[in-house]
Amino acid sequence: MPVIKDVVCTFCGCLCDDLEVTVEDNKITKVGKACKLGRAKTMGMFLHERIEKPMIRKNGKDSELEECSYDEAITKAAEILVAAKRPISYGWCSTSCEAIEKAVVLAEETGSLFDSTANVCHGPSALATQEKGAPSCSLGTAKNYADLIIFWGCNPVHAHPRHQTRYSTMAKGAFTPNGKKDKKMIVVDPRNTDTAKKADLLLQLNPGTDYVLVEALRAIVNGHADVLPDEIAGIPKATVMEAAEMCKAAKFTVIYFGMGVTQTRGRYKSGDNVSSLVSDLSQTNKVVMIPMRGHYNVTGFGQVAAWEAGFPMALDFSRGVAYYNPGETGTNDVLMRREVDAFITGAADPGAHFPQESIKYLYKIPAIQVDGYANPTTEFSDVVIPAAIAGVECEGTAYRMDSQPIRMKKLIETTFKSDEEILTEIIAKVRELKGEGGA
Amino acid sequence: MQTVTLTPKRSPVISIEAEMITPDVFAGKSDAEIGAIPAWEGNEEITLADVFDVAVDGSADAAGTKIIIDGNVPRVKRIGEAMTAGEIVVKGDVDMRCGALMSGGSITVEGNADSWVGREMTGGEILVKGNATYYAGGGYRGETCGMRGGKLTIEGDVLDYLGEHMCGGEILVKGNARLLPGVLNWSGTITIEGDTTLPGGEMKSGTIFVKGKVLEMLPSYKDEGTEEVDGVTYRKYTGDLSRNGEGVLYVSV
Amino acid sequence: MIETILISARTIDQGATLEEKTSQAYFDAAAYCELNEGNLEALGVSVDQNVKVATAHGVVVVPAKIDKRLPDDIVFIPMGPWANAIVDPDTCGCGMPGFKGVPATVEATADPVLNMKDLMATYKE
Amino acid sequence: MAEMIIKNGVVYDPKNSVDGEKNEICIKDGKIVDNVGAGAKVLDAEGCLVMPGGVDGHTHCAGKINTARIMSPHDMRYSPIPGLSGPEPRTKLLRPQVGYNTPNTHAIGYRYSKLGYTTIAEAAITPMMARHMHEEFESIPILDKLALVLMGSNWQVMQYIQDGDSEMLKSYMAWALLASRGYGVKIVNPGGGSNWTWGKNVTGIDDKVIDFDVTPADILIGLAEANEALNLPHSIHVHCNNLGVPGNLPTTLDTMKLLERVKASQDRQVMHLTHMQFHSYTGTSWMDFASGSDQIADYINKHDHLTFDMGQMIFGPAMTMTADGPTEYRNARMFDAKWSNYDQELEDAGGIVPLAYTPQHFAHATMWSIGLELALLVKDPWKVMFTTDNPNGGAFVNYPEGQVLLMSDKKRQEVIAGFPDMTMDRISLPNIDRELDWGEMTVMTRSMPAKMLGLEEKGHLGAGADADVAIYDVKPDKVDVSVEHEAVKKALGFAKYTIKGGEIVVRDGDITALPKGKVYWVNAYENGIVQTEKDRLITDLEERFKKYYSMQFSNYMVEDAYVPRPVEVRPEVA
Repeated sequence: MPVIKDVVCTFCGCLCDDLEVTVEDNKITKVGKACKLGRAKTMGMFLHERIEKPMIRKNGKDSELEECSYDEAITKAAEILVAAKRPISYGWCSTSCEAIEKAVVLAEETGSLFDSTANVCHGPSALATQEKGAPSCSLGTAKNYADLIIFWGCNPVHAHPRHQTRYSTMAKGAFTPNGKKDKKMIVVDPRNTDTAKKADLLLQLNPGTDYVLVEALRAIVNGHADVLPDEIAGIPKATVMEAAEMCKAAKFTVIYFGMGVTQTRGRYKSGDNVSSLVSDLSQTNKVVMIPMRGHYNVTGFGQVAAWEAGFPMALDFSRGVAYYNPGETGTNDVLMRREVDAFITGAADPGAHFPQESIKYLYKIPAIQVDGYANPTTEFSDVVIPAAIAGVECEGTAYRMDSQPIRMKKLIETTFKSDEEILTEIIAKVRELKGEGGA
Repeated sequence: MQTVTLTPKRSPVISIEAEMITPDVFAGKSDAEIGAIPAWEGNEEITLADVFDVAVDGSADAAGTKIIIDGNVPRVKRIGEAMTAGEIVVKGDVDMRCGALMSGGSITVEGNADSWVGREMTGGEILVKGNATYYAGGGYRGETCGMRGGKLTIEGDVLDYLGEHMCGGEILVKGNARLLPGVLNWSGTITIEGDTTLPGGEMKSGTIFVKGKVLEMLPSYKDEGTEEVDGVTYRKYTGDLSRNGEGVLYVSV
Repeated sequence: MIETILISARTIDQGATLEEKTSQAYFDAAAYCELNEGNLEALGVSVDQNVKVATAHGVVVVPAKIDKRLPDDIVFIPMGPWANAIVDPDTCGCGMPGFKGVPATVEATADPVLNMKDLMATYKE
Repeated sequence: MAEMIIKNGVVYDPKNSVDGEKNEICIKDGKIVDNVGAGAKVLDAEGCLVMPGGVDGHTHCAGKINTARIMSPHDMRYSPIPGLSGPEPRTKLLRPQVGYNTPNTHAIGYRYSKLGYTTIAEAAITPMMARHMHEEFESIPILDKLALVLMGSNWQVMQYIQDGDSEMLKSYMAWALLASRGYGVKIVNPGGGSNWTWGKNVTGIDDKVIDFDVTPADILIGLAEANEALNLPHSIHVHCNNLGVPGNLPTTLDTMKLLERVKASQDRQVMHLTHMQFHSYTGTSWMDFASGSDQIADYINKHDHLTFDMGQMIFGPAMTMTADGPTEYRNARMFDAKWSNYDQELEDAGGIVPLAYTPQHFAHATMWSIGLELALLVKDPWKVMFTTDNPNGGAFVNYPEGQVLLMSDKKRQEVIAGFPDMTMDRISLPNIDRELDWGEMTVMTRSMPAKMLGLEEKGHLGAGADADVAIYDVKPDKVDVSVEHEAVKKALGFAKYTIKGGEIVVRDGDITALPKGKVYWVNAYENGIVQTEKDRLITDLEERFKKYYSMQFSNYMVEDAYVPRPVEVRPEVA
């Protein structure tokens, strides 16, 4: 039976690259070594329905989607984008960097806003990087060196199931040959999560008080424990002191942080302050931080957009060159203000992951979806273009949560066009409509 | 003296970017010339005449030029950007980045201002009679310093990150300031007459007065007892000790 | 009725059904809320009975489940359309809506839980 | 492809002993040839300065710079040099451009081309991150590129040196160049990167590395000897220990002396020392620190086994990015600046910190002087490469500024006049009146870097060379650069013509065409290593990947898809 080894899993930012995939008769019948998420992603496509054909709503949002040809759908998409004064292109995170490069070109040529799913996950981490930098390391370094792992506002048992065995608490590394026995673990979360169950210390803070807790930790590290009150962020001072002592005792600490840091009160200011905590602690021992990225290639979007156009997300090409200011140019910013007039999304599902107010507006403007599967976004989309699944049906590059690029494999043949091909065709059609041929 | 009156002709949904609305640009220009000044509506280049009726009275240099926006412009961004002199009066609301990078002159907003009013201003005065939202007197992404000089007054309330990265100048908020005013500031003075939450996060130096209540206090400030300033008794705190800061936070007792 | 704080976040079942959001499996994985036993008792609600979770931004009806380890007065809903019906859409000047830490009330209800398509249809204005 | 002939230009081609002569240059099929037919397109250079296309042998242009971009949205709006910096909207031909120290990839390609540069060398990439660098290479238009691969804190390298296994060392080096599609061997703060993963550093070439029984000196000698044994076109490329530390002069001299014992396999240096400015400090602290350029220059004038580049400082905002992790952390703490760090498993470290240099600060003024002193005190221009260590000492768009500083004592004195008094007893620049001529400038910016890197088709205009030509609106026989430095600076910033591979890519300072460049890489593995040694290496690597790496061995090597226009260089097997 043909087994493809070292397959790259395209679910989360762990980008595990050791999967063993059995392909029989152009069907994936077994996925070895994957977690529940990776298995569902890699072979799930044979268990549930694809968007089989391109579709268009011909008479507004109340009309049904009707099947059409790729050409028709792509032409319609191009027409919508060219006609718009303030179009926005969103998503492009569960796809290849090669597709993202095309999405940048399309956004430039249509004078669009251009944003990634970081808008609803780690966008604030990029803002924190802009404030304080990103003191980080590769996941292999973390595996080999780290004797203290802190999960701050993240829950890898649910969101990154193989993280602990491959890279963090349970992984055996060069200087942690006994795995878990050589490592301590702290969890910071208002919930006593499944990840927290095995922690040496749980800092169960009040929701929205991450910033306050970081302030206290920094005050301790910088010699001002005396000013701290008896309770900080709902946690006894003694417990916070204990956490600080664990950090000072460790030779190499990694702080993995998630949406518990980015989506709560203060948004990026907490992650930004964690970054300073990392710097403060590094005066005596090594400390780094790594964002637990969700979409497997949301990191890649940030990389591609930064090298192509200067900014990692929330770009506004309306004046021919990117302007950047999350809060002003982020997808939910402009949807909340109801100031865009066309929407294209691919390899993401804003319908499921945006707040109600944004979706209400998406029901009012022309919307284009490029995706493999029907989902809530399909409900308001006027043009639906089915795409091949990157990393399964087509190859390309993806960036792991530690910014390590890996080449995804093509496992099976498909008749669906890839995101890259679809975007290339939309670009060609846009040029034709604008009378900008060539190139 | 030159007075330029811009009367809004329509209520755009897509924000107009009109960074050319400054006394510096308008000085000495006729109504036709001002009407022909470019602005942007999304990805479309338009002119000010597409949005405003323009009436010019007199002719003068920037310092002698007064611009009156006679109406509500909640979707016109960047009014008064980088202005060095003269006066702007807006008889209604303004959109984001009003008065950003201004170094002189004055802006009065009779309604509300959206985020980033007075972003990175270095001089001049801005008065907002209504409310402002986020990052009033704040900085730009990645930049170390926000506001460096001048005075920003907001008679109503503001939301989060007032005076973020402030390196100089003066901010007065007569209402409440929501979360983290003065976060990461280096210098300058912020006065909040109403209530606020977590003031002075990571303040390196600079001064914050809170005349209302601090609804939630950072743990990393040192209580220095009471002190009277200009006839008002405050509890004085120094910090932010999370970063060995030497700022002063006065909270009315 | 109890007053709580809403937190939404990923769960493994919600993640495993991400590519099949029209399915019953996804509905089962994303359309529910969790409270601790004490909170649920206080509401007089038993497991799988429907509750109405309301915030300043919306109302959603979901069945209740127990997470014994949840602290008092936190209601958890997996990330997805049901949670997002009531999260705080304000991006706070930095792009990110409030998916966590939103004040919410929870009360028992006889109202039905909307499936994905019906829930989405409520957004047509 | 059409033929072209450049007529009436004043040509500088030092490699071929052409020093300001009105020679014709013939181009056919992207190469310089001896003759072309009568139908060749004529380019009238009417008395203008004609040089080979510029070669930047040490720049940070792909890979790590992207983290710097993400850190620096504010840099994207900086525009101190109109036309070569800041935001510029897309045109029908060009993609949008942003940035100054950290411009987007397209801007890098356009702006180097406007400067008349046609080849750039990314100075520091780990093998594991090379895939990323190649993606950015592919996105940088016009220019030819190559990459130097970090090996100075690599576990395999240190293990094989510790084991005294020179065959494994050679095999690994050749394999690592293959795996990363890299061109040469870079050593940054040898051993220090490994120690930095524990938050520590080394203090000189004889310290022990924490986890291996080797010293920086062992690493330098081991890699240099293996480099020569593999007959690689470039020598080792070394960033010494103690960068930027007052009193680092002895470390730099120790490193230079150490390499005297290594014999070059070909007609070039055995070591290139990079950004020497940052390594030439006397004193014991910032208070008593001063220029050590005279001692460095004296040594280099008396020895022929090494070359160096300046690492010239440019005043204004800069972005430091280096594999020297501990240096960046030190900078960040010293200036309370933002700090990015990256420890790359088994391979090296690195950091990124924004800084700003000002002529009002004596330390910066002194550093600025040292770079120029080094270039002016070393007599043989073939030992000196012009760089700013872009963007560590300053953005590459300031090259014309740096170049006219070398050509105009008057301009130097003007700048020095603004320095604080505290600077004056620390520098020797005020007493150096040498002004480089066009021939010497051509050497330092073209011919020397090409020779230093072993790029035979670059840096000259003889038959067989790539038809990469820069033509500037400067009349060498009429202009007095010393006096007219501002006009010359402007001309050097906006080439009249830049010709890349026989195609006009810049005309009157504007981009006119966007060919895609080549990527040079060295394959010393396939023919250079015998099968039994290959087998021995692969067995060991497989074990190391299982134990220590976070990526599968089979997914590690850069795939052909990332290098669509490769130039594979195969060294002759000794």
